[in-house]
Amino acid sequence: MDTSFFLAWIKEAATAVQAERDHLTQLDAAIGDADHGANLDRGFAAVRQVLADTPPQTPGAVLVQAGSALIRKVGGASGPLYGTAFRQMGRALGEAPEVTPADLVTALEAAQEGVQKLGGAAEGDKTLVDAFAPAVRALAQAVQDGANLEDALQTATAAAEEGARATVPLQARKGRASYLGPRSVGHKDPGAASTALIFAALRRAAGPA
Amino acid sequence: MDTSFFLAWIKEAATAVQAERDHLTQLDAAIGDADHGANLDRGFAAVRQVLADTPPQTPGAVLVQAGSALIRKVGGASGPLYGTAFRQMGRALGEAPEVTPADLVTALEAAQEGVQKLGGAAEGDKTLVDAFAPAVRALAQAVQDGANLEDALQTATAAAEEGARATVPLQARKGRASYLGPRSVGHKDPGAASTALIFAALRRAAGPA
Amino acid sequence: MKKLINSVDAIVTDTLRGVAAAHPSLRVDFENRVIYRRNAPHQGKVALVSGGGAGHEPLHGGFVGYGMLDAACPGEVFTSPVPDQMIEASKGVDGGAGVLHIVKNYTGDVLNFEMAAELCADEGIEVASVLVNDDVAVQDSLYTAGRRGTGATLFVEKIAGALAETGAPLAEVARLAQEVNERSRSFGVALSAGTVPAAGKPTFDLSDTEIELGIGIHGEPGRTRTTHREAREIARLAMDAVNDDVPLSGDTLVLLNGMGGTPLLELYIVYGEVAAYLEEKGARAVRCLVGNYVTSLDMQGFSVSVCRLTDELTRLWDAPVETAALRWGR
Amino acid sequence: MKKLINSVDAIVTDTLRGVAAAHPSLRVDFENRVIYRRNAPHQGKVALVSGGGAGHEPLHGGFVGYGMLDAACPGEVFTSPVPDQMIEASKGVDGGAGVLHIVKNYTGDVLNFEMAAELCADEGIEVASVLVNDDVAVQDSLYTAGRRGTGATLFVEKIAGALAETGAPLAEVARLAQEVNERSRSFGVALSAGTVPAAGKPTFDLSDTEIELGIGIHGEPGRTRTTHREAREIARLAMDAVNDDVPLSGDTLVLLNGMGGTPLLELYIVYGEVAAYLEEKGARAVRCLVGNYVTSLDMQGFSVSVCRLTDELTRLWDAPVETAALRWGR
Ligand SMILES: Nc1ncnc2c1ncn2[C@@H]1O[C@H](COP(=O)(O)OP(=O)(O)O)[C@@H](O)[C@H]1O
Ligand SMILES: Nc1ncnc2c1ncn2[C@@H]1O[C@H](COP(=O)(O)OP(=O)(O)O)[C@@H](O)[C@H]1O
Ligand SMILES: [Mg+2]
Ligand SMILES: [Mg+2]
Ligand SMILES: [Mg+2]
Ligand SMILES: [Mg+2]
Repeated sequence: MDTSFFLAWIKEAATAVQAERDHLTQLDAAIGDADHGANLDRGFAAVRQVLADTPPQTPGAVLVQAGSALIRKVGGASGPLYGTAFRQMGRALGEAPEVTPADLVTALEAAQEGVQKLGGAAEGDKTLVDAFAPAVRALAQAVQDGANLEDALQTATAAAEEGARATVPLQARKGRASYLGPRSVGHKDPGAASTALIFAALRRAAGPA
Repeated sequence: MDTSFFLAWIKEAATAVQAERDHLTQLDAAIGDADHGANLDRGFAAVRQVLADTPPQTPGAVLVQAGSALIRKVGGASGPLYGTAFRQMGRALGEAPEVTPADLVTALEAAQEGVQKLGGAAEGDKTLVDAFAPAVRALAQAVQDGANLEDALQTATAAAEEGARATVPLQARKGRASYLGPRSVGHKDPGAASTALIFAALRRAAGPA
Repeated sequence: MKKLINSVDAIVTDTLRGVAAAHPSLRVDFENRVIYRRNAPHQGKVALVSGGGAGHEPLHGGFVGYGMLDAACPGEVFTSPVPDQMIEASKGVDGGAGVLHIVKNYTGDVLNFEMAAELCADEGIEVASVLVNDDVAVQDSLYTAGRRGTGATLFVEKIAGALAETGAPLAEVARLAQEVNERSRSFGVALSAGTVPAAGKPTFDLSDTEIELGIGIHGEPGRTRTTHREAREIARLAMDAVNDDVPLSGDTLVLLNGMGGTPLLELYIVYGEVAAYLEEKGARAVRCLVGNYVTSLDMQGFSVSVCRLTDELTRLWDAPVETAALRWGR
Repeated sequence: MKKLINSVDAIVTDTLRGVAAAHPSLRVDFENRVIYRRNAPHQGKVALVSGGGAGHEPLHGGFVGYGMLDAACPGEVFTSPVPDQMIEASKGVDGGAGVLHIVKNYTGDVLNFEMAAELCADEGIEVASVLVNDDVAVQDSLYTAGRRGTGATLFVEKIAGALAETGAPLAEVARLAQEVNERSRSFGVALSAGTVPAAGKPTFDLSDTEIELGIGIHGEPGRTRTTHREAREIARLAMDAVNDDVPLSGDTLVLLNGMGGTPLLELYIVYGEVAAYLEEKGARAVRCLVGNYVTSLDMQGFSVSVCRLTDELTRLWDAPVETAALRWGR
């Protein structure tokens, strides 16, 4: 995976977030404050702008720039969290011009660790971690099992989507939804839903199914 | 007509206003400020209270007390106008213990004059004058023609009701409805409607139809 | 209808209880329904009394205090107070220099204040009255009820109140009040109707794509209905109406007033457009207020009032004021 | 959805334009989205910076000025501002005595302010932070996001702001801010949901007979839904929640806060009930504010915040303040 692969990922993610903007916002209206779609859409639009203005030369630079732009433009809880995720990934990749599937796994593990350290959420707290963690685990397993990139990313995406679905019956313990207590049960976490979108975008960046 | 006749009128009027309270308020919502029913209901309740607390001994006193209570309790445009109407009637009747139909006509003419002097409205301005004036005219004519009291009051009531209906196509030139300009057309004036109620109550005070 | 009230009949009484509890600098006469400055009357000072229906808060009770009103009489919701209240208030504030009645031009208010003024005169209280009629949405004509009094009421109360504190005589305070009114124009726009508690439902219905232009402060519909549009254009419609009546120029005082149900966020957006409009016309908003001052229950919308200032008016506007809703300089 | 806006994307920019036009005592940095006191920084004075999503006006921009904040950073509607804004604001106000960040306890606000504080430290600006978490509707637990910051934010900004004007050092200002927060509790009730412009429809639906208890200031539903009832009973529900958390006693400061869409008339009615409740418990509201201060767009409802006063807090509350939304003593 080279720089253009990661640029493609960002583009796919931005497109998906834009397309699902209202859906994400409606999810957030149910148990949050009705801005998650708008937040991420604004953020990814800024990311694309930054990447167009100062084109990065390495995969790591793509991700660090993307993460910084998210932190600078999103606000809310998801801004620092996703921003940190992308920045940690980018830092893990260093200066390397090419990324192997194993590197990707390492980078995503670093991202997950950064998110959890910053936000303090564990799996089961009904946050984006509930989609992120299983996706990273599934990817690691698939790569270790020798799956090709497309298949491995397909597996990760499926795990993210399943993880997002699985947030529905949970009671939130972190983020805004936690204020609702038991009333947060029965709704999908918007951040978990957007994480699933971002993994699906990563899958698409690897080529047609 | 003796003191008890006028007390009966007030009671009939209060009952009718209470029953039609919401209707009057809805008429006022269309071209005014949605309080005419509440205003008059509050006023007539106060009138009944005053008349019960300090029972007046003459027809004139009934009407002066009623008018004063309306002025003290209604507020809005209708308070001073109806208050003045009742007070002028009462003053016209003086100390007399008995009122003839001709006296009643004179008193109502004085009331009408008081209302028009105070409010400055002429017939056709889409106000309570549009019900009041034809009712007084009809009563005067009927009494002059020698009709009995019930019939004369029936005629007056019919004229008031017709006058109120005839406000529908008019454009208001006085009161709150005038602010609507041409948009005041097509609605019955709430004050004209309440005037018709008050004349119908007067008719009922004279005995069953 | 959902409202934070105990009962429709108790609204004014319960509001007065809250006002009394919240503002130790005020004294509330519950029986007569009058809100006084605690230490009224002030000997030798012209006293200012205003009043009007409830539902316009903070008008008028929120403007009782140093540098503004001496007493306010709230009527029932959207209903003029009654003469008894005004007489009681006038007696309670008269410090021997006479009383100015500030009356918004509505038939009910005018008639009730007229009756009160007559009875005050009978009791030896000198009363002058000023009629506020700033609303350009209403055609001004001898043959109609004339223009409504809306946002300029606040200008009149503040500026005449400041002059009264200087010890000016009644005739002069009344003249200045009149001048403020003559220099002021207003126009209002509604996005939704308010709900009069006694009526129980909104006074009129507006679809999601319509707005009412030229509304007053009693929930009455406006002169025309038009399609909803950008804040910039709505502000222009309102300012055009004002400017068409008296061309705007020079230094102005602007009240960008919320009708009760519109958040401050939106009022600031509209104010930005109003300020830009004024500049375009070569005028300037050198003083302004943005917020809910002369409201219409829970109506959504705004009104804009503009007063063309003189040096004297600016100085009196800037003079100290200490009321529940307007305070500076002390 | 009908709102007085030009476009959903321009809301914050256009609001800032209005703020800049309305308040010559403020300076607005449009690029970084920071509202400053015009004459910031003040050498030697601890500077106060706050910020949060738009939609809560007048919070925080309306509280920038003498005796309160030195700068405020508005985020998008209901979205925490970003670290860049906070860093810029902190740089712009630091007069060498350090900067206090006043942060409402929401994950987004906390994370963004944390990042900003770290980067400020890198640039040599001394930053202390106080977390406001007064909302008793939320269970306080180590395993959750903890209690929300709502109305007490105003108390913290006013009282810490007053102390900062006296030249007190950062640690002391931070400690006092913390004390104000600890002494304060809030509870909110909604009669209707607000409409987030980007969502285009109300965040939740309430029937004509229901209310939400324990709402925050971001349009989120509350902890429970119950039937609508008299203002007296609703006020009791809210005050019971506060009193159950920390029994009320002694002198208190009360904020009876409108959520944006509720008229002042109703807020005064509720305040009357709150004052009566306090008296019943042997406590007293010796200072209060009634009005829209910490809002949630056009939500209908109120929140009540109570701070148990000390002599020091009362004195600092009474100290002069001169901001767009809160002003006395000058
Ligand atoms: N402490 C946390 N750790 C991980 N994710 C979190 C945390 N708090 C919130 N989130 C995620 O952020 C999402 C909400 O993001 P967004 O709506 O953009 O921000 P905000 O809640 O500030 O409005 C939630 O759905 C959740 O997935
Ligand atoms: N100048 C006037 N002369 C006669 N009647 C008037 C005048 N102005 C208003 N009215 C009457 O008063 C009625 C409204 O009364 P009401 O609703 O109680 O008072 P308000 O208009 O102050 O709310 C109108 O329908 C009209 O009939
Ligand atoms: Mg959100
Ligand atoms: Mg009416
Ligand atoms: Mg009325
Ligand atoms: Mg948010």
